[in-house]
Amino acid sequence: MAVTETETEERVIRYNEAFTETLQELMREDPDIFIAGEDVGRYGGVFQSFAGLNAEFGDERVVDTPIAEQAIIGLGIGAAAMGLRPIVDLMFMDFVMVAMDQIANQAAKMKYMYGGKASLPLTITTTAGAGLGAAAQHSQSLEAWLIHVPGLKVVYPSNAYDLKGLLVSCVRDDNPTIITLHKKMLGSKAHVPEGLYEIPLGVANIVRPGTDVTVVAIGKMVDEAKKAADILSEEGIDIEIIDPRSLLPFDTETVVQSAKKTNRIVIVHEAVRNGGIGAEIAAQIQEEAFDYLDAPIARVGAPFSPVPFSPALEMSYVPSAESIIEGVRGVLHRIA
Amino acid sequence: MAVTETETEERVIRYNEAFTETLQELMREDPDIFIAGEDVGRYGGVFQSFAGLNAEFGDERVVDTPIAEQAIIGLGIGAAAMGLRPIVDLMFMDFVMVAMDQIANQAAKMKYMYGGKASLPLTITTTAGAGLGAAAQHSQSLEAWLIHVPGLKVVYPSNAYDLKGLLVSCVRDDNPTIITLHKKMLGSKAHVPEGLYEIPLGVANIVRPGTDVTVVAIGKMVDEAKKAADILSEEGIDIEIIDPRSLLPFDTETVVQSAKKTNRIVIVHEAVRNGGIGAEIAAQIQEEAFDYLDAPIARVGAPFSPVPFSPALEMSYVPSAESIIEGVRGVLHRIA
Amino acid sequence: MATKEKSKISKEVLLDLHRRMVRIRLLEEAAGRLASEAKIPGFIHLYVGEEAVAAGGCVALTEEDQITSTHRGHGHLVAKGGLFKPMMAEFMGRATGYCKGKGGSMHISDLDLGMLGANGIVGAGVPHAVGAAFANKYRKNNLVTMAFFGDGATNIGAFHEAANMACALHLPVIFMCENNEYAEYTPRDRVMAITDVADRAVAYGMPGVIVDGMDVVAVYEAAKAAVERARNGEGPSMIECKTYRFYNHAGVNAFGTPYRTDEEVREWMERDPVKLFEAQLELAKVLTTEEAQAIHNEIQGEVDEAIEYAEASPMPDPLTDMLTDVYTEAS
Amino acid sequence: MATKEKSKISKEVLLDLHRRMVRIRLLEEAAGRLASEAKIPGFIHLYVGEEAVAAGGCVALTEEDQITSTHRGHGHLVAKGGLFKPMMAEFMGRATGYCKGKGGSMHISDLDLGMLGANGIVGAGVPHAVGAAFANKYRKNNLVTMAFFGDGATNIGAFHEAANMACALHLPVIFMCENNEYAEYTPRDRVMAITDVADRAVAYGMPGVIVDGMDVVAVYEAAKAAVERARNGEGPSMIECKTYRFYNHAGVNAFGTPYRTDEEVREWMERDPVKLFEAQLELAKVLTTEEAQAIHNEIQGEVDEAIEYAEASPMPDPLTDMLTDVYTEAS
Ligand SMILES: Cc1ncc(C[n+]2csc(CCOP(=O)(O)OP(=O)(O)O)c2C)c(N)n1
Ligand SMILES: Cc1ncc(C[n+]2csc(CCOP(=O)(O)OP(=O)(O)O)c2C)c(N)n1
Ligand SMILES: [Mg+2]
Ligand SMILES: [Mg+2]
Repeated sequence: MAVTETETEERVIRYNEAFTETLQELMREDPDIFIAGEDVGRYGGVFQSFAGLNAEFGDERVVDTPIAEQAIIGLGIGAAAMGLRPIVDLMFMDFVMVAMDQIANQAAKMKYMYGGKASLPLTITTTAGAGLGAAAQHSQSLEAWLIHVPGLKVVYPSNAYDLKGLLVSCVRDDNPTIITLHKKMLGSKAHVPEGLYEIPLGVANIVRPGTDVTVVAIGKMVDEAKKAADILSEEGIDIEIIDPRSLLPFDTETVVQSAKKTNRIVIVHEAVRNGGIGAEIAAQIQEEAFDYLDAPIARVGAPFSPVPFSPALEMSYVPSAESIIEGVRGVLHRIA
Repeated sequence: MAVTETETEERVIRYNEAFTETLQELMREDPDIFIAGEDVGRYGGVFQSFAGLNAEFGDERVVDTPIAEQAIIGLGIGAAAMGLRPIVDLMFMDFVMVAMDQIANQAAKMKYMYGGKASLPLTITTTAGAGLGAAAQHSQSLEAWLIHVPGLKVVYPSNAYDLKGLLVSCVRDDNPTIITLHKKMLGSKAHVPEGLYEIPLGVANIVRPGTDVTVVAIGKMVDEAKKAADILSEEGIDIEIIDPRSLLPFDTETVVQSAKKTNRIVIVHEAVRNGGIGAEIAAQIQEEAFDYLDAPIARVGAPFSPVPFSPALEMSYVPSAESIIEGVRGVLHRIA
Repeated sequence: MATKEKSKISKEVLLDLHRRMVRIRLLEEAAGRLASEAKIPGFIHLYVGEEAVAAGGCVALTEEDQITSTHRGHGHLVAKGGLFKPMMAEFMGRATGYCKGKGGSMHISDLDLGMLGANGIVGAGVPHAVGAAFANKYRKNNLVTMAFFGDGATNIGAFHEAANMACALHLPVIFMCENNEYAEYTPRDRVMAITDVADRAVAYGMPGVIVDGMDVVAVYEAAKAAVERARNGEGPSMIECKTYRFYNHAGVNAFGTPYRTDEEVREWMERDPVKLFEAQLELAKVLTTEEAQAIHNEIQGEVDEAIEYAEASPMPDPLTDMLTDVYTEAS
Repeated sequence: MATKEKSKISKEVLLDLHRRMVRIRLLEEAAGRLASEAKIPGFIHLYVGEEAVAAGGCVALTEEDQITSTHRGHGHLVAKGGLFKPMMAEFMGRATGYCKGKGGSMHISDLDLGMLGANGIVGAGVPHAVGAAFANKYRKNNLVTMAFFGDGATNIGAFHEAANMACALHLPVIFMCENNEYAEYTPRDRVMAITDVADRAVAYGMPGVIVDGMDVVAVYEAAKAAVERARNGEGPSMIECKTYRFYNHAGVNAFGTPYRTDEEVREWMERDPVKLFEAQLELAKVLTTEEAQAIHNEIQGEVDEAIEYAEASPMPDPLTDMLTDVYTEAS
């Protein structure tokens, strides 16, 4: 509020802190917002992402729940239907599986099934991603499932600044939204202004403009794409990086414009490649920019196995700057 | 067994009967097979797909369960891990959502997580599809979720003959398989031989050879594609129809060969288009047959809403011969 | 059975209980008929035989209190004040229906009446009741939420999670079990090793009572006590109503089904909650046979009007209606 | 507390109980140390403090009986006969581990020992126990299955569905609850309105007993009775073991955590199940302090060997190992 421009610009905080601060600022502003989830209350969350909120807002507004993901989402649905603005937490994105019915059969469909009467200003927060040796059931990225569900909005911030703006938009949205944090990015830092600001859902970010190849990267893969771009720029290859930020709604327009400019596309996500969101993005690009493509759209994703535990396997399981570079080289020097 | 060729060829039975008969024949052959699910025992299943099995094989082998889809799949997992060959039923595919954890975090991943020791010869049977006025929670097609899960096999027969051969392969497979019946096809008839035969998983069927446009159609959409092909053939447009039959593993080879021949592709499925399996198929085709494509790959699927109840809406919600024809015309007369 | 206590209940409430039951009964009989004639598409799960539960439960609530429902939801909506016209129109998939034809029988609802939706997924509505109750407690508005669900639903995870959460958070919820002894075509004793669903209450730390679900006064009184408890901040309760659906799981066949005997059906029909209550009301001189008949006639007239209304109503239009109501647009 | 009954138990069994507990303890202490030194990657949930539950439970089983486990599964596997070398190798992500390095601590298992897998999803293993028990009954092999799970797990749907199904199908399962009063960082009383998990047994129609989970003999005897019941075709039982994890939810901090007091931790540590039992054994003249020490030394030697083995073991190779074990190939 009384923050000067200089102060604001200097402020660099962690992704995780941006999350906590945003929740705090939102809750101070809107008494209808409450948070519920496992360990989010007194303890502040397993990643301390909710630290201090229970102390400030009390047990009523920052609620510890039983291990009961169906009831956690259902709690959010019922409360949202009554006009509150719940934020409910699924500790790990892998746990959407125990709550899928409440997410996709209930929250997402209610408005439609009930003829428009049920507006659900519900935000689901969760964490995705591999790289922590957390193995097959605590490392997944499941956004592809969620974008197949009409009624949901799906958001995946790639840095602390976006996280704040997107989280604000999610919480203020009158639809069920899911915002996914990447577990390995919790400590990553960025400039984040104090005070609330919105980044609209459905607007992609051109992270790095370029002319030779478009890399559409999601979540933590944006950082890997940047690394790849730096390395490739030394070879004179100029990468354009697009971060969709919101996966549903998806900013097809921005991606297609880029495709028409660079004519070569690599899509990268952490999820298993087969059936991943890259497929939908690729299908859309070839629909809209068919004549502009000089090479098949390449998709970089995880191989077709569960996430392995051993770091020796996990390290090459998760897509990286190297695999992106490989993808870029593929679309540049294709053998027809 | 003692059936002569003539008898066999003459025998035409319903899709649903083919299902029941196959189960019966399999159970007579292999005492390790049992069936469990809601209403599948004494009553014979809500669609009578299990009719007579409980009477023949008893309560021990055709088991009525509580309404408890997580425990139903889990029952299958535990029993399969002990070497039995369970067939467990999820009455409606929409209910995968209440059992997603057991399907995708447990059954699919166990072998990998446990270093190869857990083989799970588990078959999940279910029914998908709209067109019965069953509304948003009893009409979905969710195969796109399942093909994103390493460790599963996903099968969707489009006629009674394939149903039998594919079901036999599923039950005899040592991996978790999911076979989806289409509710609106239960009464559709085809020639089905008595006795067990296998259709290998991962081998597509060229339902109708053609030269102008390839239509990749799934489940009930195969019939719609045939209707479309008949209409279009009167205009001299020659459609090749490919039924993948098994969605995971997917027979990319056959589809790509066809694409190289016809150069124009329409993919049709009943599920919501965005994030549907059509995206994966399209992405694969453009990866493998980029230079052969004369038009963007078209995808025909449901619009981005839950399945509406009113027949007035549902009728145009579900893709049909008309929407396939529209898709075909689109790839034939594209405006670049 | 409850004749004695009835003296304590005002005539107004007794007549209200009666009227709500008759409203359910006559709407349901009509809906069943129309479904048999294929004028109502899709699946239809009738509430006939169970009227005392919805009526007894909802009369114990205020208009502002909320309920959640099941696949068998018509009775709940009627009991909560649902109007026949938009209900019938919804059953028939018309644009004038409560859900604009998008939901149908299985998703019938009116949020404005505090009826938070019928639900096609067994048990899935129960967590929503917990959420609504949370909102009530959060807002200190002194309202309560009643979750209706079947015996079969108590076997599924969502019910369990919701019941435990409600107790852990000490929320104003009433868990109202309609134990009709069957889940679809499977009798309770094949899928549960206990006889009384009310035994499950102890697992969560709430009181559980059993009432005769064919006796609307018994249901009402148990509900009233539980509602009071909830309003007083004493937390959730469970009420098991022993009841029976006269017709098949779906549709209107009562007899000749393979999974229950006609004899059993007939025995339960002898305890028809509407007839039982009318006999009691007559005995107590609250309502004469003629008066009762007049009420039936009046309501039947309303039902007939609703059918006319629904049949004259337009279907939704795929071009304009398919993709609306998927999202709430920013205002 | 169980000193009196101990006379009934053979010396062999007493020593077996002791040895299994010590094996768990020493392996866990080593695993904790290695995790602190970052030699074990990922999350590690130690079983220290709860040894009596796994040991008491598994000694009541035969080698062929099965168990299912949780995220806190090391103790269960050790108790079921797990070998240190492939366990330690697995913790360290080596190709020689029980899961070839693909599962790690959270998915440690050996199906050949009837240990059907540790599980990263709370409650998800319980239905598998029901499935294994179904197979036992199906095959009439007279084997039983024991499901271990935490207090927190009893709040999730999968547990409920499995418990009800086991009772409905009358299967030979023992539900073994490790009530350590916390689920991660949240105490039981914030998420459950009941004190004793055993109260949940009545909801399913099975007996539920409470035992001192720090007293291995008490656990063993309750388990033995339940196992006998199950083998006799009398169906499932639930045993609630009141226990405590000495360390943090994950990792090795015992003290200085914000969600429980050091005093509470110390009080429980005074009831260390290994020390308690060793004192009892000495009193009963079954084992002298020196003999106990010798056992510790011997087992510690085995642990050290396992660490050496694991550290010398190769990592799995992404090129050859990543995509194997996803599917079973047709033979
Ligand atoms: C999760 C789920 N599983 C199964 C079904 C199919 N189904 C619909 S109603 C029903 C029976 C419900 O029984 P109960 O809860 O006792 O209610 P009742 O029909 O007797 O009123 C079943 C199994 C469903 N809709 N949802
Ligand atoms: C479905 C699911 N929800 C949440 C978690 C995160 N989690 C892991 S362990 C745990 C606590 C389990 O408590 P309890 O069952 O009592 O076992 P304990 O850790 O005390 O042994 C939680 C919440 C999970 N793994 N799975
Ligand atoms: Mg019932
Ligand atoms: Mg615990």
